[in-house]
Amino acid sequence: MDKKMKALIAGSTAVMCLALAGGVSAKTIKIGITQNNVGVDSYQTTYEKAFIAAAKADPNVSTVVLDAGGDVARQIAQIQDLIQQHVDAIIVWPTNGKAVVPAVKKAHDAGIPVVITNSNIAKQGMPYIAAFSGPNNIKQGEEAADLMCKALNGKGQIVQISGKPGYTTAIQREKGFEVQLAKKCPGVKIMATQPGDWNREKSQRVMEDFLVKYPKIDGVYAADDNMGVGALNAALAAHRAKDIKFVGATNFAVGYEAMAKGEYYGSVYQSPVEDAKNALKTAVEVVEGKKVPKMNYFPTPPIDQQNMKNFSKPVF
Amino acid sequence: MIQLMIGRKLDLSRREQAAGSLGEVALQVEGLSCGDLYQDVSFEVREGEVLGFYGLVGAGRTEIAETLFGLRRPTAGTIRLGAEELNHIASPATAIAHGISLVPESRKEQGLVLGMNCRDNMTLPQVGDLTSGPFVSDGAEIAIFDQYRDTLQIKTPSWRQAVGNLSGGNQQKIVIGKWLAMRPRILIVDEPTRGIDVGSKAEIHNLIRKLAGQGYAVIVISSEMPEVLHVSDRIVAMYHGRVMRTFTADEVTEDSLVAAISGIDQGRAA
Amino acid sequence: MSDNPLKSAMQWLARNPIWSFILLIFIFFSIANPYFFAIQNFKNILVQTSTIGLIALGMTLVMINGNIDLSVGAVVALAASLCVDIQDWHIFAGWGDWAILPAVLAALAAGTLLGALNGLIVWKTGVDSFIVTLGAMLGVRGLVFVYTKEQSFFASNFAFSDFGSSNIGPLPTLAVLFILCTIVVHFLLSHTVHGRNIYAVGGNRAAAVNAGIRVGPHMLVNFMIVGFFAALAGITLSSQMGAATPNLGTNYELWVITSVVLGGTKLNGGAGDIIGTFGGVLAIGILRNGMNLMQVPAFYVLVILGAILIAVLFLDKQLNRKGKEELRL
Amino acid sequence: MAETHTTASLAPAATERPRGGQGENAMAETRLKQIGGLLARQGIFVAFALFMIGFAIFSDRFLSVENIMSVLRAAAIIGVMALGVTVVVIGGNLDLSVGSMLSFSTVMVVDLHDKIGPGAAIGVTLVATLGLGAVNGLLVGVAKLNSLIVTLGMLSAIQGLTLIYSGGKNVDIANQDTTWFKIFGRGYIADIPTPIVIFALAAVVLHVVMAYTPFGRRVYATGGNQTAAVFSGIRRNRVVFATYLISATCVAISAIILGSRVMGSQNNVGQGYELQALAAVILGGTSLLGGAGTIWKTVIGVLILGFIQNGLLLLGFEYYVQWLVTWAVIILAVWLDIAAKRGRLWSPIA
Repeated sequence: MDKKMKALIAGSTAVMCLALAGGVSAKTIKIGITQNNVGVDSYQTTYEKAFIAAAKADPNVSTVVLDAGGDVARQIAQIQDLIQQHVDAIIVWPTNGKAVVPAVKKAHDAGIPVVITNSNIAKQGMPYIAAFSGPNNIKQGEEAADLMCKALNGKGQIVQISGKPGYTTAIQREKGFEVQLAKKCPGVKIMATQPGDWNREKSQRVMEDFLVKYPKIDGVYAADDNMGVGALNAALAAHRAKDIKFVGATNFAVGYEAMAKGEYYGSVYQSPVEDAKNALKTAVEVVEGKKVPKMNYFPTPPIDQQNMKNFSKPVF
Repeated sequence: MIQLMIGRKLDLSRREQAAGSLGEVALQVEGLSCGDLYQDVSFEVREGEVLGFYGLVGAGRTEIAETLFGLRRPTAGTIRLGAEELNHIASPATAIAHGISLVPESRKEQGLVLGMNCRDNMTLPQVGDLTSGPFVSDGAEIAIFDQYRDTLQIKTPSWRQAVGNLSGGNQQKIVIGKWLAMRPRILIVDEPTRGIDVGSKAEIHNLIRKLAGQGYAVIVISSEMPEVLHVSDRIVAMYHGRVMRTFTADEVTEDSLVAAISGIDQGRAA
Repeated sequence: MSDNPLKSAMQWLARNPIWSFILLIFIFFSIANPYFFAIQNFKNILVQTSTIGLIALGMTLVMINGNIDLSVGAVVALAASLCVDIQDWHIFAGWGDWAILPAVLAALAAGTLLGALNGLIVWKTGVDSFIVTLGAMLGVRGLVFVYTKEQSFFASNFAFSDFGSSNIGPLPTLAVLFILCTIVVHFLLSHTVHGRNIYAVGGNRAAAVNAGIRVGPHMLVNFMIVGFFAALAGITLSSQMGAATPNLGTNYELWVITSVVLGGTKLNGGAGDIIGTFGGVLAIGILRNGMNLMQVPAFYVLVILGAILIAVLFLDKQLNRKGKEELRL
Repeated sequence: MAETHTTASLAPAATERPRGGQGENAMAETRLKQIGGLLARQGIFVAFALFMIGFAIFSDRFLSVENIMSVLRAAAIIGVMALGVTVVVIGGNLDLSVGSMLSFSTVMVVDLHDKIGPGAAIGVTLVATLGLGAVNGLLVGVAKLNSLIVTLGMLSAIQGLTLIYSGGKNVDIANQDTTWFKIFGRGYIADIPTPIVIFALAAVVLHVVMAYTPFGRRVYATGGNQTAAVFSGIRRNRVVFATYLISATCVAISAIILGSRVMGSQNNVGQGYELQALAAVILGGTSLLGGAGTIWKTVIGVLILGFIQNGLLLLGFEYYVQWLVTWAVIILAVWLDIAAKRGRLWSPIA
């Protein structure tokens, strides 16, 4: 029975069993999570699986796993539904850092602690959350800027392919990258920025247009490796990949492989498993009344062709 | 009084010439029923004969035509086509295969694709046969169009004209041409002259007689008494989904016809 | 004798499959999930459906007219952004909570104007509303990004988001607003000349012209109404969140149209009513809420929603069949 | 001669619209009619030519062979889809499920590539996609449900199916350089990128099918007047069913190009493509009411959308300006088209 259930997608059904079991023993901690958009990319899916696995490993924890499908309004509805169920803590992966603030406040007012995961809530919401757990997206942008600067020896002209317009992660990485590059590496100029919508094919198309427009491109910064590899594909097809340094973020398996082949310069390593475990641990500690730091960043080190041996290949 | 209403005398003289030249029974319907629409309808049509269906709107005439054309499934009865006996006709395609053609009641809604040109409308039912290899043969199509344009004297600047731009009479002729081109054994025309000018009306009446003369079995459904009296050899009078009486040309009078279709002489129907 | 009311109730349900469907899922979720059957949850459902619901009210009018508006999702985002941004403008700094007023008015005006623009183009050019608003769907979203420069806005005045979560008596304010608007639009559609004309224009445009209805301006008004309601939905949504994001309302047009059609409005126009639309909105709201509470995995939710949409359409078709002797087209 | 009989049969539904206001401005109207007569046939070409000239003036790289090839290659994916959608729309229906169907097929072909080999992967994907098309076809053609809602429901359901199939993960092809699968998206046939060749081939085949075969005629008749088509002995069910199979086949071909071009896929890769494809179809002058339209004009519609995006990017505009421009272009192009057909600029609606 259990095996068959596992075979079912994402093991979410198993979690339902756990949730039911949770109802029986009163001592377990019930944690609700509303994710941003599972299935939009592998990172979020792997995160979800890791989260469920981590929760299952802890007999004292039961979970309610929800997905907002990228829709702010639906996420707010889900937070309301979780308050309705009187969970012990709510973990929110904000679809938008500002828009969820009032809903988080509502949970806070209802006495339910909120842990924000992966991408942070706006500063107006900080008083209402118990903790944040996740990567530092601005810092990641900065790390990528440093990588780019190193790759080009401080001089050159690059293009940027950003994430989906309007989403926090996209905005923060872009900002971190641009500010740091201007500050630390004035010799490297960003000629143009276009969104790649976290979509490899879109990014490939944008890069093809860039390749036509600019006879000389020294580097490409893509807000994740999925888009970075799309840009690499375009450059390979145009036989210009050798002259261009590719820097991405959130190291994907394809990015890791391209790095191993020497086609891809570097990225920022970020493990969704770590991300998920960290979030659950933080939430449990909050419920148990332990003192936790408000900002719980997990490390996201830069990865490039030299140091990649120290990292295992991402599973997504 | 009825004569006053209609304003002219019956003209039965023409009938004698047709009599005697009738051929085989082309279609025989036995006890055909379709839910509440019509019940226990029986009649036959011979080759060379025009059978008129007369009745008020809602009497079930159009529904019978639609059943014969495979658009409705009857709940009881049989349909005999030549030697073949059927319980129902599955679809218009089957009806066409059996040599039945239907010129429908509403030419704009049921008869024509208004945005399509004259030729394409006319060849639509048989476009699958007018091919050379996998492609539609332009020549074969134009030949058919030219033939029926001349026969029916359709007035259009060119076959490329969208039928929506033609006059009502010419539109109706396209529909009739479309079904004549199928060379049917049984031609059903439902309200063939509704909403068209007097000249075209007369042309269409003559055409129907001529077709019968050529050996077609023709069923004419009409709500206009002069029309039905003028073109038919025999007339089926319907009221409320039932056949009240079948008149031959000799016995029909306007009084008896009106009585039949308004249910007055219900007693005789049984 | 005593089974007569029951019988007529059953007949009514058979004619309105959406309400039988609501009854069905209501009973199902009440039994299947311990959290579903609770007053607080019903309030949640009402608030959660109010956004789609408000737009659906306007959309019903436009669709009975035989038109459609695909740009409502983008209008929601524009209205929300305007509303949240403007109340923080410096010139209103001294207004206190009253700063919300010009913000709301500006948002409503923007929505109504965009509706008027759509309507005017449909009227004057004769281009199909599907195309006009498909273009606007993209273009208005572009306007949102031009205005917001990709930024989200946050209402620093909590009075705005407090309004979104406030109550009037026992009911949430937003639910009351939604129900009030439903009643008003229902009245407009069923008891006014304009309402009667909506059916006339949708049923047979040529006949409506002959009857002396000025079809162009008439349609324009309905586009303004749906624009107004899309903007109102944007405002209530942003007040629920106390914030606005440029991606707000993505895909809402699809869900709105779905609810309206589930409620029995014909896509070709000429038929439909507000009660039905209310049912359609409620059905989707209950489904979503119930599946959330039951933790149906997100992937399956998509399949289930799609399947139910088709199933209800199928059911409707079966129930409205005239019988075996129907014309087989 | 070749295309005359279809174009001629595509007369607008103008006959159904009330006419009025004749007499006033008679001179201006005749002149407009004369220009209109030309534009009605070539309007979309004129618009396209104007665009190309406009962009070429402002960007010297725009008309380079390199750029044109690159735009065409990228446009081929939506292009092939749009061809299939054109057939469905001419038949009087809509297909909004093509976007999520594209995601489904791409994820499947890429995922199966490493598991069962490229040939088998293509075969299985084609069958699975046709299966989805058949569901659309059964629901719309046989059960006669409204196509907008059916395909909207399918959009959602197929999206879910894709996620269930992949478990929400991205899929990738391991040996990108060695597989022959790369030919579809990255290869060249006689120096022309394969996607362009496939797009052109698909366009020619479908154009011939729609313009010269009995099947094509039946699709036009069904879309033009469904009732009259049935009354003419056309088996409407089968015709509509077949249009959805054609649409699904086109999606599968797009998916193969896309999978080969990217050598990987995400679960949402085709999101929103249905509306882009539909926009291309509409730009090509195909009426949403059905019964009118041509395949090759859809090709022009695809090219316009592709080159707008590319041209504005080359000129350095922000992405949202592209959206604003597309808004205006869609409405203006369709307006131009119908104004030319009805012989007057403004609509006769009172």
